[in-house]
Amino acid sequence: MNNIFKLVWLIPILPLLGFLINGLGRKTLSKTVSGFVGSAVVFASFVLSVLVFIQVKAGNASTIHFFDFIHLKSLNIAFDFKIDQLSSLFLLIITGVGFLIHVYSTSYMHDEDGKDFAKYFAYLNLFVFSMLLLVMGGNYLIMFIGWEGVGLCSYLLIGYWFKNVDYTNAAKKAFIMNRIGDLGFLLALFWLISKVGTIEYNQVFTAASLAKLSTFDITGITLLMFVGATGKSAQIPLFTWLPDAMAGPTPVSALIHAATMVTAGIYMIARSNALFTLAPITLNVITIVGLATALLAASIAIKQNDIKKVLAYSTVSQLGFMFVALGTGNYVAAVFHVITHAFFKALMFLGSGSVIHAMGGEQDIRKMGGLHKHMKITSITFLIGCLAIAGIPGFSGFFSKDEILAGAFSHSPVIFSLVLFAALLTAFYMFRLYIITFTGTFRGTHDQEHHLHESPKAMTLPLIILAILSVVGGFIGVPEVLGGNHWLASYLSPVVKSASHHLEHSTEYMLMGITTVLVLISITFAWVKFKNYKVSGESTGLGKILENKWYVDELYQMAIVNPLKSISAFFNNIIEMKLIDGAVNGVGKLVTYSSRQLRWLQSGQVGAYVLLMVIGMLILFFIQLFL
Amino acid sequence: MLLAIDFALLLEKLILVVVVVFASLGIAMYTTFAERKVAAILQDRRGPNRAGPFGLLQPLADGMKLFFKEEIIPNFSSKFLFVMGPALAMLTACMTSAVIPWGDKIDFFGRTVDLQIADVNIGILYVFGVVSLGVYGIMIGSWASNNKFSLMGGLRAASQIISYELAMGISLIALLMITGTLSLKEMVVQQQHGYWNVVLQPLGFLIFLVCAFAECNRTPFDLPEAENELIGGYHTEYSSMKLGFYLFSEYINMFVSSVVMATLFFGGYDIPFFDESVLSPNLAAILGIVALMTKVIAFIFLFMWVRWTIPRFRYDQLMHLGWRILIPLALFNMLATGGVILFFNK
Amino acid sequence: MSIIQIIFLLLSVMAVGSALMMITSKNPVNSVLWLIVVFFAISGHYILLNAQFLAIVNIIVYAGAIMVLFLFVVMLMNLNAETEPIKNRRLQLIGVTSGGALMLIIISAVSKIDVEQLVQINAGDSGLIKVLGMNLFKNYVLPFEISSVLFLSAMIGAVVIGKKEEIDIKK
Amino acid sequence: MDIKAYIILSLVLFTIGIVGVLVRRNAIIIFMCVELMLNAVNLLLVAFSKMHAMSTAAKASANFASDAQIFVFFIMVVAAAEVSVGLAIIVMMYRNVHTVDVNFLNRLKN
Repeated sequence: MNNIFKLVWLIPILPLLGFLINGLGRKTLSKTVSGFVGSAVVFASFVLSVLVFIQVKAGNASTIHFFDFIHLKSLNIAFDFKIDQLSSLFLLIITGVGFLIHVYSTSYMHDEDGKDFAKYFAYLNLFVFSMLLLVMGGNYLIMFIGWEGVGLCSYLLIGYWFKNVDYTNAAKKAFIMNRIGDLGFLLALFWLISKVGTIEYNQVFTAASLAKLSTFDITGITLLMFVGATGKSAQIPLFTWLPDAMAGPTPVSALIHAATMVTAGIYMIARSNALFTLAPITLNVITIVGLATALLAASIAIKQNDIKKVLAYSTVSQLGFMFVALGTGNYVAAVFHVITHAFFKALMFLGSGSVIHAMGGEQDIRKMGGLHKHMKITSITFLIGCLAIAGIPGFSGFFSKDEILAGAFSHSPVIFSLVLFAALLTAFYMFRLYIITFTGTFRGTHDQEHHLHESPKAMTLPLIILAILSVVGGFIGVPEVLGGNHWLASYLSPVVKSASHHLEHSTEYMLMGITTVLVLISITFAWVKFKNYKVSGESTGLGKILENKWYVDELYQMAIVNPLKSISAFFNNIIEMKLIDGAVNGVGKLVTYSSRQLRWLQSGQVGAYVLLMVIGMLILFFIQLFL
Repeated sequence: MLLAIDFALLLEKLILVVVVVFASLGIAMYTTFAERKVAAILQDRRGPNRAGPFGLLQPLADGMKLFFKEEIIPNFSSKFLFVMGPALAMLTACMTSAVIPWGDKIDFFGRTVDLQIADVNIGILYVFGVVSLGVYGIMIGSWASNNKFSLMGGLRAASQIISYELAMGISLIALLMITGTLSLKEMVVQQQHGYWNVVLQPLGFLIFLVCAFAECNRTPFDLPEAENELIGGYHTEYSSMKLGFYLFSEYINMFVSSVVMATLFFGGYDIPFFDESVLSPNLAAILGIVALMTKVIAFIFLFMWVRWTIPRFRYDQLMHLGWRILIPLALFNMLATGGVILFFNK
Repeated sequence: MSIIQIIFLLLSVMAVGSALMMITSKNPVNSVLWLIVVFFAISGHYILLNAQFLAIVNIIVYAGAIMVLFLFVVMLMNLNAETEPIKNRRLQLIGVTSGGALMLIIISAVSKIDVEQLVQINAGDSGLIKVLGMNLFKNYVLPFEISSVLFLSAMIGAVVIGKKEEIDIKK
Repeated sequence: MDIKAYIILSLVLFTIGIVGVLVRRNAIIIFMCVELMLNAVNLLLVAFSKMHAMSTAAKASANFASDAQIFVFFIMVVAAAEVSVGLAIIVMMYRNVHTVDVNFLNRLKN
């Protein structure tokens, strides 16, 4: 056992400490102090995570036991941390990207009140704590605690500006949708406990306990788990909260709704790959859902004008890619994409934050344009992000996406072509976004133009770091065909089974070539189309449907919310008002009435009381003696 | 079974009762005379001297006068209670003497006769009980008179008697702690063979004496009948022999309390500095009676002496004396006595 | 009939009769006086039961102190038959009926007791002050002390309640 | 005397007390009825002190008989305390409302 594992508990505890310091001292701490504390604890965790990672890389995975959490006769759930290849990787992403975003936030949120500022960092630290708990947990219960914790923090941070009703509604929406997913996850856990009697990863994934599960059980459990994943990772049908979640501060969107929390579903399925591999039906469902989500979100993203909304739908779409990867059994590719996506999507969100910062809160890209002149660093880093997500060779997105596409192709050409189409859409809308925002002429007000400026160091530095990562991040998984040895796959191999697709090298070359060419065409098309962008009027036909996001929200409103509302109204008006209130008030009235009737007994006259007492004694004696 | 009663004993006791009652009455009668004489002497007058030699028949004349006065019963009063009042006063006054040992045994034609009506083992308590009942006569009479002044007098009497009974009782407890018995007879016997209790309990005796004055409604505590304030006190409405009963009962009370004080503190029928056992029992008994009477007369003289010497208290002073001086004193006396007894018993 | 029985009967008739007179007489003073008679009768019973000390204490405490207080209060308030509040007939009838029924039912309950086991064990010495004192100060010292505290607090309470309120001069 | 005679006598006295409480409205009379009831109990206690079952406990204890009389003392103490406070209350009541009718005091205020 290595010494660093003895300090593993510090990794989640430090952010918790930061949360406590900032949360309790929010009225007294200055902005500098709370920002420093918030960032420092995450940085410390990051350092520890790096040390842990080094140990794990050397092959020292382990499970650290702290105490018995729930101890029942037949069920023993320990409070364990499982430090292995998968979780250590996620630790790095969470603390690393988290630290960068903390640093970014100290500058981005600088206009807030000291109290709110500290509150923000407290929430952010709590989120990091929960997320760490989620990935480090040695069993599903600890994961679930973190799972719930990140949901809560997401709710708190989306509703950070809670004085705006729309924002709080968005927060509630996110929370409720997450709850629906959580319920599925929870049911899956109960099912697992009732069948296997344990939810420790180490015990569940053994052949012996897997043998206890019938096919039906496995399918059911994995499907329920997938329901949980759709909630957290914004897949059809529970994806609508994520675009709305953009109500929160932009760094929050970058951290929670791009880099970390939304990948919890991926992590969970990757962690449970042993189960999912045994459930082909579920895998098919995942593939279909992921594909549908990728296409739907990408199509919506094409017509969005809010810079953050585009990124949000892009995120949903990219998560769809990951689920396709999972569904095709290509778990490593999914994790790979999680990592690269964390880099470039965080980069782009932070870049959009920088833009919004410069524009004084404006988010509509129709009012931007030509920002490259004013914000060179932001523009260049954003471009790098776009190239990465589009999958231009050499950038990180190319490698991960290519692996997903290769996996899809080996599964079925139809899936491949659909995924490819989604990837083309991705390239198109990302460059649409970039071109409209950063090139051309400025379309905003003169006042805004006057104030355009590059963001401060604390914001650009994370952008630069993330840009570098977005470029080089892909080289951890260079496939064999390109002369690499796919370091990531071999690193994860003890935990996650590699995809067993063995395509011909020539086929792979061909796929890469086709993809790259098509992507370049797509980008060119976007350049031509939006080079001289003018704000146009109402779009029609398909454009209008896309602008209105396929009317999904309206559909939900009609199919679910309205019936629920009428049922609630029925319960409120009929059951609650008439039945329950009637019963409650009736009891009250009965008591009042009977008390009034009984009041004559309480005449206040001593004689009456004594008389009653005597009669009572009489009755008692009578009963005792003669009955 | 009725026949099982010792008739001789009954007869003997009956005779004793009659003798004691009539002796009490007679003594009371002549106490009135003595009072006037003493008053006269103290005020440098002659006093009554017309009826008989030295005016010795004066009490008889007074009695005749009271008998022949008209009986007045006021309207709106309860006739029965109006009559009951003086009767009760008289009754309670006479009842006390039942437990008093008048003398030692007398050999009477071969029969040993106790010169005590009843030697009950709770003798002193009996005295107390009867004394505490004495207040009823006054209260009933005063209330039945249907007269505000009478009622005031009666209430004053009642509260005065109740208040001073307390101090009296506590001072007696100290005495009882020494004697260890409640029987008056035994107390006398103890004093015959030891010291008089007044030597052992001087403070107790003083308190008892003051209380006895108050209990008998004697000056300086004669508030109930304060003539100048309440006309005649509780017996304002009374006339004739009923008035006579009240007056008589007062003198009987005086006599009885003198006897009790003599018995409790001054050895009863004990002749001081003299061993009675050398004499024949009969002679010793008769001498004992004489000794007791001498002490009683001395006490009665003291009563009168005080009456014509000390002025009357105000009512609040009376209460103050009773509750704030005598009771704490008596309590102190009791505690001190207890402490001393404990000390010597060790 | 033994002499004891005759005395018992006499005292009982006296007690019950006086008690009845007490609750029936219109004049409160008469009630007080009748109650005194009841206490005398009860004291007589005590003597009959060889509890001489209790008998005399009963006289001193009840007849000599408590009833004097009652009489005192009645006289102070100048209560008489005219000021006496009268209960209505119906309530009186109900009271008498229920009270009588209670008595009958308890007596019928008591009559089931097997009295053969009851033996007269008291030869007369248990009522002596010496025995009582020993028992009181040996076995019942704590209750004795507590009751003295109770008595003291009652005394203070009575004084406090009965105190005349300070009259406000402005009124 | 037969113990039953004493039981019945005390019961009769006790019942008279109860009936007195029930039929009278004068607070003082009611008070006296309570005293009567206490005395009825005292009488019964004294009667029992003289006669009771010869249990082994009774034989073992030397002062078994006087226990009952001790209780009578305590009852008297309580009665005296009760009277002192109770009469003070009645006097105050009379001073305030000029009546001793208990039915007059059927409310807490006024």
